[in-house]
Formats: sequence, structure tokens, C-alpha cells
Amino acid sequence: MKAYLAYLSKRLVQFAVVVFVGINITYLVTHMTPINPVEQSISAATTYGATSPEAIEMMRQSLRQLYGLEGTPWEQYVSFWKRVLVGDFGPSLSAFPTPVSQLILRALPWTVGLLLVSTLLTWVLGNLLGGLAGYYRNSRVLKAFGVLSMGIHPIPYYVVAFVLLIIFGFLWPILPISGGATMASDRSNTFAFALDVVVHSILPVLSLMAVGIGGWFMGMRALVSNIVTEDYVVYAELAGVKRGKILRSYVMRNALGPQVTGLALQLGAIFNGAIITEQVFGYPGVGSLLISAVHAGDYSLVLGITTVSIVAVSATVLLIDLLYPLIDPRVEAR
Amino acid sequence: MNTFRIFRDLFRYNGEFAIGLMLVLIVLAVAACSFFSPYPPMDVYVVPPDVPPSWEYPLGTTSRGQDVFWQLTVAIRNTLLFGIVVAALSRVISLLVGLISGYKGGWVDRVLMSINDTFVVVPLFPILVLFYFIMRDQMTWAMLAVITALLGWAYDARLIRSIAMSLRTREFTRQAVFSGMSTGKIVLQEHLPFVLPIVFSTTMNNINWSIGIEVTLSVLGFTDINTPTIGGMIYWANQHTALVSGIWWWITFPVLLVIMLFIGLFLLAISMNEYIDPRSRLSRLGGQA
Amino acid sequence: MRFLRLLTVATGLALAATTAMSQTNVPGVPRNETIILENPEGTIKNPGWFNIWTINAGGQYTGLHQLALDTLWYIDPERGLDGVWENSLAAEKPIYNADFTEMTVKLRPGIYWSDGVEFTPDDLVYTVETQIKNPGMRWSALLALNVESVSSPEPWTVVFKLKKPNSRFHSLFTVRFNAIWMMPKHIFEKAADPQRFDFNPPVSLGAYKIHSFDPDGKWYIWQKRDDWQRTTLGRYGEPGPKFAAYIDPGPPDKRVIAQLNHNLDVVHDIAPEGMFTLTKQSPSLKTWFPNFPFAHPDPTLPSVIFNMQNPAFQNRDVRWALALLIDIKAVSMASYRGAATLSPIGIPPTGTHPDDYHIPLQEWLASYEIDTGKSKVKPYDPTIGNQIADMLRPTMKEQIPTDPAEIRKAFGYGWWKPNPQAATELLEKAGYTKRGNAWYTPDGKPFSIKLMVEGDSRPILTRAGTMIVQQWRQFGIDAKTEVAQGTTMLDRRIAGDFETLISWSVETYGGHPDLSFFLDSWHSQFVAAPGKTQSPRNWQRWSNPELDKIIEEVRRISFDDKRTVELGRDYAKLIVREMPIIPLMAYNVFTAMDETYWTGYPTSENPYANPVPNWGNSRSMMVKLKPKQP
Amino acid sequence: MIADLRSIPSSVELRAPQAAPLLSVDRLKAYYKVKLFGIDREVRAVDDVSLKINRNEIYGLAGESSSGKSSLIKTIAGAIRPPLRVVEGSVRFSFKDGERDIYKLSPQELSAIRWSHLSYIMQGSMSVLNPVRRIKHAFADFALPHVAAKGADFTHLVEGHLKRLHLDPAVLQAYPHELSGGMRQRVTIALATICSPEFIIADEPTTALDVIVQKGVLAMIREIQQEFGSSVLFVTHDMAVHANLTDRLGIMYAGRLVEEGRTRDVFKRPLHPYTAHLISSLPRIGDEAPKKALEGSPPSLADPPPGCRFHPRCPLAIDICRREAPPMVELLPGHRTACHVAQADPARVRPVA
Repeated sequence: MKAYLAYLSKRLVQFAVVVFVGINITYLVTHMTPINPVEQSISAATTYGATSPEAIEMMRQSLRQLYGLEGTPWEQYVSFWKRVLVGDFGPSLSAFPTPVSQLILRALPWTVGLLLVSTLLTWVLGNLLGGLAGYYRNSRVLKAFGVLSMGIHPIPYYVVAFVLLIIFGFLWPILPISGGATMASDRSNTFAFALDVVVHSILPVLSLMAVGIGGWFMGMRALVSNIVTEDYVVYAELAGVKRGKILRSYVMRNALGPQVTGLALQLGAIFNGAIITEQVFGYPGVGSLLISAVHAGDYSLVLGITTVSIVAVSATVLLIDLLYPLIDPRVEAR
Repeated sequence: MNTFRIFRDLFRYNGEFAIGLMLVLIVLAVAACSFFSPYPPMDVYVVPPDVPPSWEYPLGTTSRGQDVFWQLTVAIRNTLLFGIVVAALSRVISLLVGLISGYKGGWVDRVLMSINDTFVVVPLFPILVLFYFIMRDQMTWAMLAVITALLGWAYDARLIRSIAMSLRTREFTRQAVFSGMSTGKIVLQEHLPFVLPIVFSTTMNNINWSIGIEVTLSVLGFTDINTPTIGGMIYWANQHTALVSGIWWWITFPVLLVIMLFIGLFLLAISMNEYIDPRSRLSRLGGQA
Repeated sequence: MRFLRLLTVATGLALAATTAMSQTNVPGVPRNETIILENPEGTIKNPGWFNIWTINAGGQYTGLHQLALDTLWYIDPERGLDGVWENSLAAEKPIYNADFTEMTVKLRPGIYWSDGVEFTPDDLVYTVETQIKNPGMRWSALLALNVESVSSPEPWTVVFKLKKPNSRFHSLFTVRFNAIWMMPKHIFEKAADPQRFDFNPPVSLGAYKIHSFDPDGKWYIWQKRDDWQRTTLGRYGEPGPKFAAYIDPGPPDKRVIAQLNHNLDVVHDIAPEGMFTLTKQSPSLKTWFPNFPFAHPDPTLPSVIFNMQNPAFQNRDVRWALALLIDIKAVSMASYRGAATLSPIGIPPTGTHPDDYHIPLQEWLASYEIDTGKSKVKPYDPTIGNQIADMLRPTMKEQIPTDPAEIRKAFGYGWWKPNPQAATELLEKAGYTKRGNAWYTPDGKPFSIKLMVEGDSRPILTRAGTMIVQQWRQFGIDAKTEVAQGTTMLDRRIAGDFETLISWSVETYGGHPDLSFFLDSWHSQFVAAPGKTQSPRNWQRWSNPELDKIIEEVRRISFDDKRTVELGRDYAKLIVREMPIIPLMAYNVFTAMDETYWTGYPTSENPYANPVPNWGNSRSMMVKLKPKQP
Repeated sequence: MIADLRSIPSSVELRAPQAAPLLSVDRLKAYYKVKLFGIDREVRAVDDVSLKINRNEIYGLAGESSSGKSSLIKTIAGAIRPPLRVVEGSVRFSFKDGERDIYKLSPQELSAIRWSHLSYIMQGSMSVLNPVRRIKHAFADFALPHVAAKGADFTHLVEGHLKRLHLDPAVLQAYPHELSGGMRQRVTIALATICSPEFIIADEPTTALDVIVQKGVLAMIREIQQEFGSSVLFVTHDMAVHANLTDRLGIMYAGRLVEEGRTRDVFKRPLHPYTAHLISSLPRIGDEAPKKALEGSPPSLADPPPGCRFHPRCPLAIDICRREAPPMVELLPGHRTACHVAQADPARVRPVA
């Protein structure tokens, strides 16, 4: 227990360091971009309208003040950390004065809902089928699935998504191809709304699964074909333990470790959103928010999203490290 | 056995290797054709646009008046080169970090793994896009390759570290230490051979991953569109709404070629692995006979 | 194994279940009473923000500025419902005093906000004063610079006292694309800080009020007001659609699919190929031109813009040489697949401009001569439009007009003939030399040009730029495109961080010959020093005493003075001589309209409005639209 | 050392063998059929082996590595997987509840006799237990289908079994990596014997254990065998272990059984030159010079020499050995050998000094 506590504290320090350095890297990179949020705002406001050069200069000054961009870089950096430590990312510069956190929180449920479901489904299915394929090597169905998933795996995601969209939205239009829910649907009827959201998420989820499943499938199949030659599997087979039991408790169980670590990383990364999915299917979420923030030079928003993502990934990695002994008892706290 | 004979035998007797090699060779041949292209790759409207695959234009022509085949030769060459550069660079980094960290342990390990973990958690995509804005027109594909490689080594370094860690406790390492071999020598001579199979398979994954990154960035328009790449072709096809306009050959053929490359590399990796990895070779003979 | 079977069955069931669900049906908003339009802003980041008077905080083209807001005057880029000039909230045109230091506005009584409060001069005075008081607001600077005081000395009259003479002050309240919109005083005065007030739900002055909007910013639905007669649109009759939905339909391919599925009545813009697909596959399609090139020419003028502060482009002969190297037919094909409306002069060939400028200048253009040092060349070719039409006819068949007038309207009134010989002579005159296949500058360096294009955000212009660069390269100039994606473009354009650029620095009213909308900002007084930020729209940073004289002259005469046309022609000739920008074509917008549910869209045959749905004056469309289905 | 181990009495001396042998292996041939780089190759791992094992006896099987002994016991256990397959011959058990031919059973029937009748202690105690599960789960997985007891009764059964074998029931809660090597091997043996099987195959169970631990493990096997009256097929290349433990001993060379007899007889009077060599190479107290090693190496089973497979290395080889494979002949009572020389004159074979 004491060793574990020592490990825990060491690991927590490492977590803090990783998060700190990670956020600093993104801070540096976002502030290196030449995009100026003030100019972006001015352009957006004056693109088509009447304007005069003198007025622009005045706008520029008042916006700098309004956005809090005055002061030395060091002062800005310090005030950034002061705010972040209390969980405040400040106002968005491209949707001033709306707080960044409000924008992120609005988009996050969609992203998390879509990606959590698709990531977990992909992981479970891919590993299950991959495990079966590694164990029942002669199954034709599984072989065919292997070939199929390997063929789809390298297709650029954009193309997969679009082909699905054309098939189910145009040639055989049975599924909605846009948005997270039907326009003007009644959100007070919880059940109907939930069903509507599910139906709208079918194509995005399918597309994400189509390209994602092959990786897990192939990884698991390779792991399992190694494990089936291990002595404990051979021995259990010799002992007449039921195949199903062997598959579950000896083969899959033992292949789980690396796959769980992979899953943790992916789950953490879902906070980045699925930019192309959101674009192709018009699905609401963090990804398009991020891209539009980058375009608008809204570094408050970019930093807000990347910080959430960095903390989420580090936290899941930390969690997995701490829980890993449950998956593989051989791993002691080092 | 000399290398040539190994390859010959593998080719003759290992179906997976043969198919894999054939696929990769086809892709390479297509890439090599780029040097004989009758059109400058960047020029548009050199042939009539929107011609479906025909005798004159076997893979059709694009809405930009480019011959899909010749465009594809240059695109696959650049994409392949990109993938290889990324894979090679990031392999070097992950091998160095992984082996040193796994072998040295202690504070070196902790520092290296902290750096490593930072790269694991930093969100790759926004950083790449931001870099695109920072570098602007200096963001050539070579630059992109370097940056992608710098961001793409961390996960595999952890994998290699774990292998190195298990190797460190093995008998021969102790022997080597007692016999006074230097760290570098131990790592290079004793550990590398055990790590190579994993490097091999991660290389394949990495090439595939980096091509995916390239395509994603291109589709969103965050790359240098002057250089023809697979992603660039999809970008331009997209700009011309090729899919709904029925110019399917503009997208289908690049995608097919990428699939061929991927499957080819995959088959090569598993068949080569079987050859390199003593354990799976043994299992083919059915354990100890 | 059993699991596999189960999976198959489950998938089948799920698919079957969704088939039943897929019909788009919006409760309470019947499809046949709704017009669905594309909002090119895409997804609104901050959907619940309707305070358009703050800078860039929420959506603008969500129907908000088209249907819910109103201001004093409108100028239609086409012919208008009742003439180009529309007195909207104002009862008559602006009244200036002799030296343009005072403007009087007579307001129209009997106009009401959607919450039943009457619109009064107080709202106008409040709008002006609030913005001046809050420097962070959108039109604050413009008003603060101009307005000394604003007051309503007698009922329905508002008087602006200006800080300095300004003959175009009314343009701040005149909608071309947009203008300063009226604020509801009775709502805003209750807000603590007008800069941090979200104005949700918005109170309308237009004929429509908010029905509902997507909390994720993908759609906004507006509903016709019961008291639509009490709005400025009311005098043209009842608007057709009961509901108007402004949506984000996604990438271009999806817009095409959505319209083919009749789920999107008005597509804002798509790639030419998308439009061609629609013309082939959608029998209910309506476009601005019934035939090729289909698109609506906006009163904006994409051009090759030289950075005139860059020494390489300070020689007029070099600029002319580069212009003569452009084969405009190929550029038209590469960018718009031939569907471009060309213009050789610095005025877009749209709206009423051809009558005022292009046609009267034909003769002058035809006789215009340049001296290459070795020969004299007449570069103008009035038949370019016909040539493009002939080129397209084999593939597009009867879609290509045959009537010469139609052809000129569609393809423009001619352009410069490509003339490499003259270009060579001009370059040699400027001291450039050709060695082998490459050109060298007078100081012996390779002649290289970077042409900045916008990439994704303006695909048509990116294509045009790619083609022009190719033509320069084939001539032996080391030319390259540089992609500056969307926002980088804006930054670099104002910073002067480019050599050449495809963009527009010319934007006009379209329906009115006055050019001051853009031209005033071209005065040399606003040109920034190299390295400093240039304000819109003189991106070329060109200063010319002759131009200054024209601008100052324009400032002295009133908006409707006949002399504006004369001065405009002088400007056009000056641009031809100096070539600080190489004007290419109108920015043609492929607005696709679907007649499944609505008819009566504006077209070139009935050009009562600009069909492009993000323009403020596209509201006129509503009163002309008639339901197709009961 | 050897003298110490001898203190355990041989079971044969205690109980007379029953009439019907428990295991009869008849002319068994099991080959690996491998397609390596496209060339069909046959590895004759078990080539024409016949042997019988009686009830209540410990039968030892000795031979160098790659002599085919592992393949033989896998074949006997019915635990072969492609590419190893039975080409000819049969493996029959006469269990108390009936006779069974292993290669005529359905997979279900085979599963049913495993552990309850036929049990197996596999080589490599380090890795035969699933590293990520507690030991109690292994007991449940392996034995639960074969016993009537469920739930708490089953736990009692397991704990009782462990106690009988002088093991602390607390090991059930442990993970394999938490136990020492010897402890793990004891647990494995306990696991293999939980259902009181009639026949136990033990494949090198003491290899890689140090001598003290080895002794304990051997004692444990002997004890179990006596208590249950099981038969044990004990495989090891360590002749010293055979000398101390087994009742009868079979010697394998290059896929064939070359000699078989009561362990005492084989040690006292080896009838095959190879056996003679094995015995003489045992270290004895007082040895000074290192033992002379046999020249050459065991033949490749893919391409065995004609005639007697030992002839290239045999100091006594005569002409016929190069041509004809010697049959297995009983020269002395219960003592068979396959050697042309011995069959001609048994006295010619003697341990090399």
C-alpha cells in the first residue's frame, strides 16, 4: 500500500508536469500564429459594408482594449495561467463576450455522445471479432470480415463518410444526412427527441466505425494468435476447458491490456472532436468549433479546447496506469 | 543465406509475401512512372476535362483538365515519400527514446517518459493546423513531414521502451554488462534485433497513419495544394464536387491505389515478421519436434 | 459465432426501423409554407446572440439582417421592386445642406416593432447615440467620426449635424449588402450594458419574427408577422412564405444533394460543376440566367491586385505585360468552366453598370493603344465573349445563348487579347531580359512572382489564380501560387504581405452608378506606409494624384448628380492606363433556386432583386414568392 | 544424491500389476506434415511406437531433447494439433468405466475423460497458469465440469485436496507470479490431480527446479500416485530422476522406442548401446575425468538415416544396422530392446566405463 501511495504521488506529479508542459506548448503555438483576432473581427464586421479607413483605426484600438490584448506578452501569459487555474478560459474573441467555457460546453455533449458511442462500439466489436478471428482461424465469415475491414481501413475517412452519405442520403435516402437532430424538433418530448438524435447519429457512427474497426480487429487478431500458442492456453485446452471459457478468460482477457491502453488514449482524444465527421454530416461538436476558432485567430477558444483535451487525455492515461494492475496483476506499481 | 535468396524463397513459397510484394511493386511502378509524365504535374487544362476512363485516358481526366493516371503517378510518389520520411524520422526518435529510456531506467526514464507523455497528450490536429498558419507558404510537404514525424513518435516509443525494459532483465544483458560492453553497444547489438519486428510493424502503421494525416489536412485545405498528393487530388476533386457530378474516377483511383499500398505493406510486414521473429517460425514447425 | 448471427439480425432491424423515420417533417412548420435558404456563414458558434450591433459576436445572415432588421434606405444591386432606390424607414431621400455638413431624414410613420411598439425617430437617435457612446460597438467609429450631433427637432424628422462635409453620409444607412440597422430603444435601454446584451429573443422591425432556432447554430426559423402590413415591406403586398428557414447545409456536394431532395430551396453558392449537375438532374431548378452561365454576377470585381509598394510592380509596362500574358478564355474555363462575366475595366459588369460604363466605353477601349517601345498595339478584343460562347457550344449545346446581346450580358463586353509579343516588347522596354527560357529582371535576378490565392474559401478564384500562374510560368516567369487560407489572406492583405493577389478591391452598388462605396477609400490620404496596416479597400496601396482629383470631385457632388457617371468613366480609363489591378470578371455566384415549393424567384428576366440570400436586400424576394403547392 | 532418493520404495514391490494394462499404444506413428516454403516435409516425430502401461505404476520415458518424447506424450494425451497428426496406430485406455480409443472419440467425449480420467502435468510450470487470474479460477475452470460438487462444496473439495498435499489453501487467492517456482509446480500438480485421475502424464515436471525443490516435487508425485493408485507416465531426460522414481522405463531415440524394461533391470543391464551410454554418462561420486560424450548429434527426424537410427553414432554398429531397422524384441522377461547387436548377443552391450 505504501509503495502504491509513493507510486501514486510520483505519477500525479508526472501528470501535472505533462499537463503543464502540454498547455504551454499549445499556448506558444497559438500565440505564434500570425492570425490577429482583432483584424479578423474587423474584417468580419466590415467585409461588405460601408466603412472608412479612419473608422477602422478607431475600431482596432477599442477592440484591443475590449479583448484585453494590451500589456506585455509576459503579463498576458501570467493572466492566462491565473484564469486557467480557476477553470476560466475567458471570453471568446470571435464571439465576444460569450465565455469560451460556454461555447465548449454547448458543443461538448454532442461530441462526447457521438464519439463515446462510436469509439466504444468500434472497440468492443473490433476486439470481439478480432479475438474470434484469431481464435477460430478457419471461420470463413471472420476471414471475409478481416479482408473487408482491411480494405476499408486505409480509405481516407473523408471518402468513406461521403460515400456512405451518398448511398444513404441520396441513392437510397433512408437516413438523415445532416445535423444532430431534426430541424425545429420538439426537444421537450424526451423520448422522441432521443430517438431522433439516435437516428441522426447512425451515419456518423457507422462511418467512424467503418474506418476504425479494422485497426482494433487486426491488432486483436495478431495479439490473440500469439496468445493461443502460450502454454496456459494450450494447457487449458488439454484440460478440456470449454472453448468459450478459454476464449473469454484465457485468450481475450489476456489480450486486453494493450487494447485497453489504446482505448484510453482514444477516449481522451475525443475531446478534440471529429472534425471531418462534423463537417461532412453537419454534426454539431467541438471539432468545427476548433477549426472556426483557428480561422478566427480566437486563441482563447483554441486554448480552451486544447486544454480540455490535454487534461482529458492525461487523466485517462493516468487512470489507466493506476487501474492497470486490475487488468494485469503482474504489473506492480513501479 | 544471402539476402537475395531469402527474398526469392519468400517470394516463391510465401503467398502473402508474394502478393504483398506485387502490390507494393505496382504502387512503386506507378510512382516511378511520374518521371515520364508528358505533362508538368502542376499544369491544368492540358487535356479535355471530365473524360471518363477510355483508351486514350485509361483512368479518365479530371475537371481541371489533368490526366488522372499521370496526376496519380506524381501524387502517389509524393504521398509515399511523405509517408516514408515521416515513418523513418519518427522511428529513429522512438527507437532512441524507447531504448534509452527502457535500458537506462531511473531519472533518465522518468524525464524521457514525461516528454514522451507530453507528446502523447498534446492534441495533434490543432497543432498541425496552427503550424500551417505559422509556416504559411513555407509549409511545404517536407516541412509537414518533419512536423508530423515530431508529433508522431511518442506512442511507439512507449511500446519499444516496454520491450527494452523486459530485455534489460534478461540473462544476456547481464552478461554483456559484466563483460564491460558500453550502453550504446548493448542497446545496438543485443537489443535492437529483438525490437526490430515491432519496429517493422509500427513502420507500416505509421506510414498508413501519416498518409491519413496528409489526406485529412488536404481535404480541409491545410496543405500546400501546389504539390500533387493523394490528399491533394481528393481536395481538388472535392472543390469540383466530383462525387455528385459523377466524376467518380477522380476519387476512386487514388483511393484504390492507397488501399493497394496499405494491403501490400501489411502483407509484407506480417510475412517478414514471421521470417524475422524466431517464435512464430518455431510455431510453424509445431513447437519442439 | 452465435454473436455474429445476432449482430446481423440487429443491424437489419435497426435499418428497417430507421427507414420509417427518415422523412423530414417539422412539426408546426409545414414544408409547403416554408422557404429554406442557405446561410453561408455555416454553423453559428454563438447561436443565441442576436445583438448585431456588437462586433462579430453572433450570426448575421441567419435571417436576422435579411428579414428581422430594417434601416433608412436600400439600393438594389439589380433593378429593385420599385426602382433601384428604396426609401425604407425613411419617407424620402436624404436631404443635405449645401456644403454637406447636415443631413435631414424624414421618417415613415406607422411602422411597428414586432412587440407592438411603434418605430419612432427616438429609435434612430438612440441607435446613433448608443453606438457613439460605446466604442466597442460595430458602427461606433464610423458614427463618431462623422456625427457632431443628432436630434429630432420635429415629429418624424431627424437631423444629423456632421463634423465635416460628407456628401455620402447617408450610405451608412443605405443597404447595399448591409448598413447600420435600427436598434429598438425600448428593449436596449433596459439592458445594463448594450455591448453585453444578447438581444434574445430579437424584436423585429421587418416582416418576419423569430420562430425558433437551433441551440447548436445550424438553423434559424422565422415566421411571418401577423401585422406584416405595419412593416416597410408591407406596401409591396403580403410576403408569400409563412416561414423562412436559414440553414447550414454543409459542404457543396451536400447542398446539391439537399436541393435534389427538395430540402433546400435556395443554395447560396456552389462550384460550377455542382450547378451543372443540378441543371442536368433537377427539373425544378431556377437560375439567374436561364442558360449558361446560370450564375448571378455580384457587383464585386475579382482582379489580379499588384502590391504597388513592391518595386517589382512599380513599372506600368510590367503590369501591362503581365496583363497581356493572361489568356482570359483559359482563365474563364479554369475558374468558372466558362461561366464568367468578364470586365476589362475597374467596374463590375453587373446591374446597371454596363449601361453606364461598359457600353459607353466600348469605342474608347477599341481605339485604346499602348506603346511597347517597338510597336503600337490595340489590345482590346470585343469578341472574347463570343469566342467563349462558341467554345462552349459543342458541349453545352442549346444552353449557350446565341443572341449577341444575351452573350454580352452573360460573358461580358470583351477583354484584352493575349499578346506575348507585345508583352515581350514591354518587358524588354522595362529592362527585363530573356535568357534561355527564363526571364530576368533589370538587375539580373530571375523574374519571380508569387500570386496569393485564398484556397478553400474562394475555390473559384483559387482556380483562376492557378491558371494565371501557369500562363506566366509558360512564358518563362518563375511564377507560383501561394495559398493563404481564409483568415491568413485577410491578415496578409491588410499587412501588404504579398506580391500579387487575387481578390477584389472594387465593390459597387450594382444598381447605382455612384462608385464612392469603394472609391473613396482609394484616396492617397489612406495609403499606409510599407509594413503598416492598410485599411480597406485599397489593397494595392496605389496612390495617384489624378485619382485623388477624381475622388475629391466626387466628394463635392451629391450622390445622384449626373456627373458621378462622368467621373466614374474617368476613373475607369485611368485604371486601364495605369493597370494597378488587372480586372478579370464579376464574382459570379451560383445561386440555385428550386421551384418545387416556390415560384417567382428573381432572375435576369425579372431582375427585381439579388437572389443571393445573404444580401440584406434579398428580403424583396419574399413578397414576390408564390407557393407552388397548396 | 541418488542414494538419498532411493529411500522411496518402488510401488511394484508393494502391489502386483493388474492383468489388463491401463494404456496400450499400438504401432503408433505421428508425423508433422509441414509445408515449408512450398516443399512438403514430413517430420517423423513418433515412428512405430508400441508400449503398455499398467495400473498403479510409474512408467518413465527418457531420451534427449527432440527424441520425439514430447510428441509421443502429446499424442497419447490426445493433445495434438496440426501440423502434427496421427498417421497410423492407436492409443487405447482401459479406464475403470470402460475402454476408450483416444482417436475414435468425439471432442465432447475426449473432454469428458480429461482431468477425470486422464490428466496432464505440462512442462514449464512457469507459464502453464494464466498469469492474470487467481489460482482458484484455474481450479474452477479445470475441475468444476468433472466433479459433482458446486459452490462452497467445491471450495471445500479443493482446499481438502491442497491440504492433503501439504499446501496452504491460501495459495488459491494468489496470482501465479506471486508464487515461487517450486510452489507453482506443486500447485500445478495439485491442479492436475484434483479429480483423482487414473492416468497422469507428467512432462518434465522437475526441469528447471533446483535439487531440493525437485526432491519435494518428486516425493509429492510418488505420494499422490500411491494414494490414488493412479498410473503415471513420467517424462524427463534426467536419468537420475528415473532411477529414483519410475517402475518401468522406456528409452526413446529419434522417434522410436529403443529399449523398455523394469527400471532396475534397465539400469543394471542395459540392452541398447544408447541406453548403455545414457547410464554411463550419469555422474558418480569419485569421477575425475569428464565423461566421454557421444560423438555426433541426433539425426534430423525429417530425414532419418536408414536402418537403425542410432547406427551413425553407435560404437557397436555392424553392417545390418545400416540396412535394416531392428524390431523390438523381448530378450529378458519384461525387458525389450530394438538392437541387432543385443539380439545376437546381449552380453555385447554394456555400459561404457
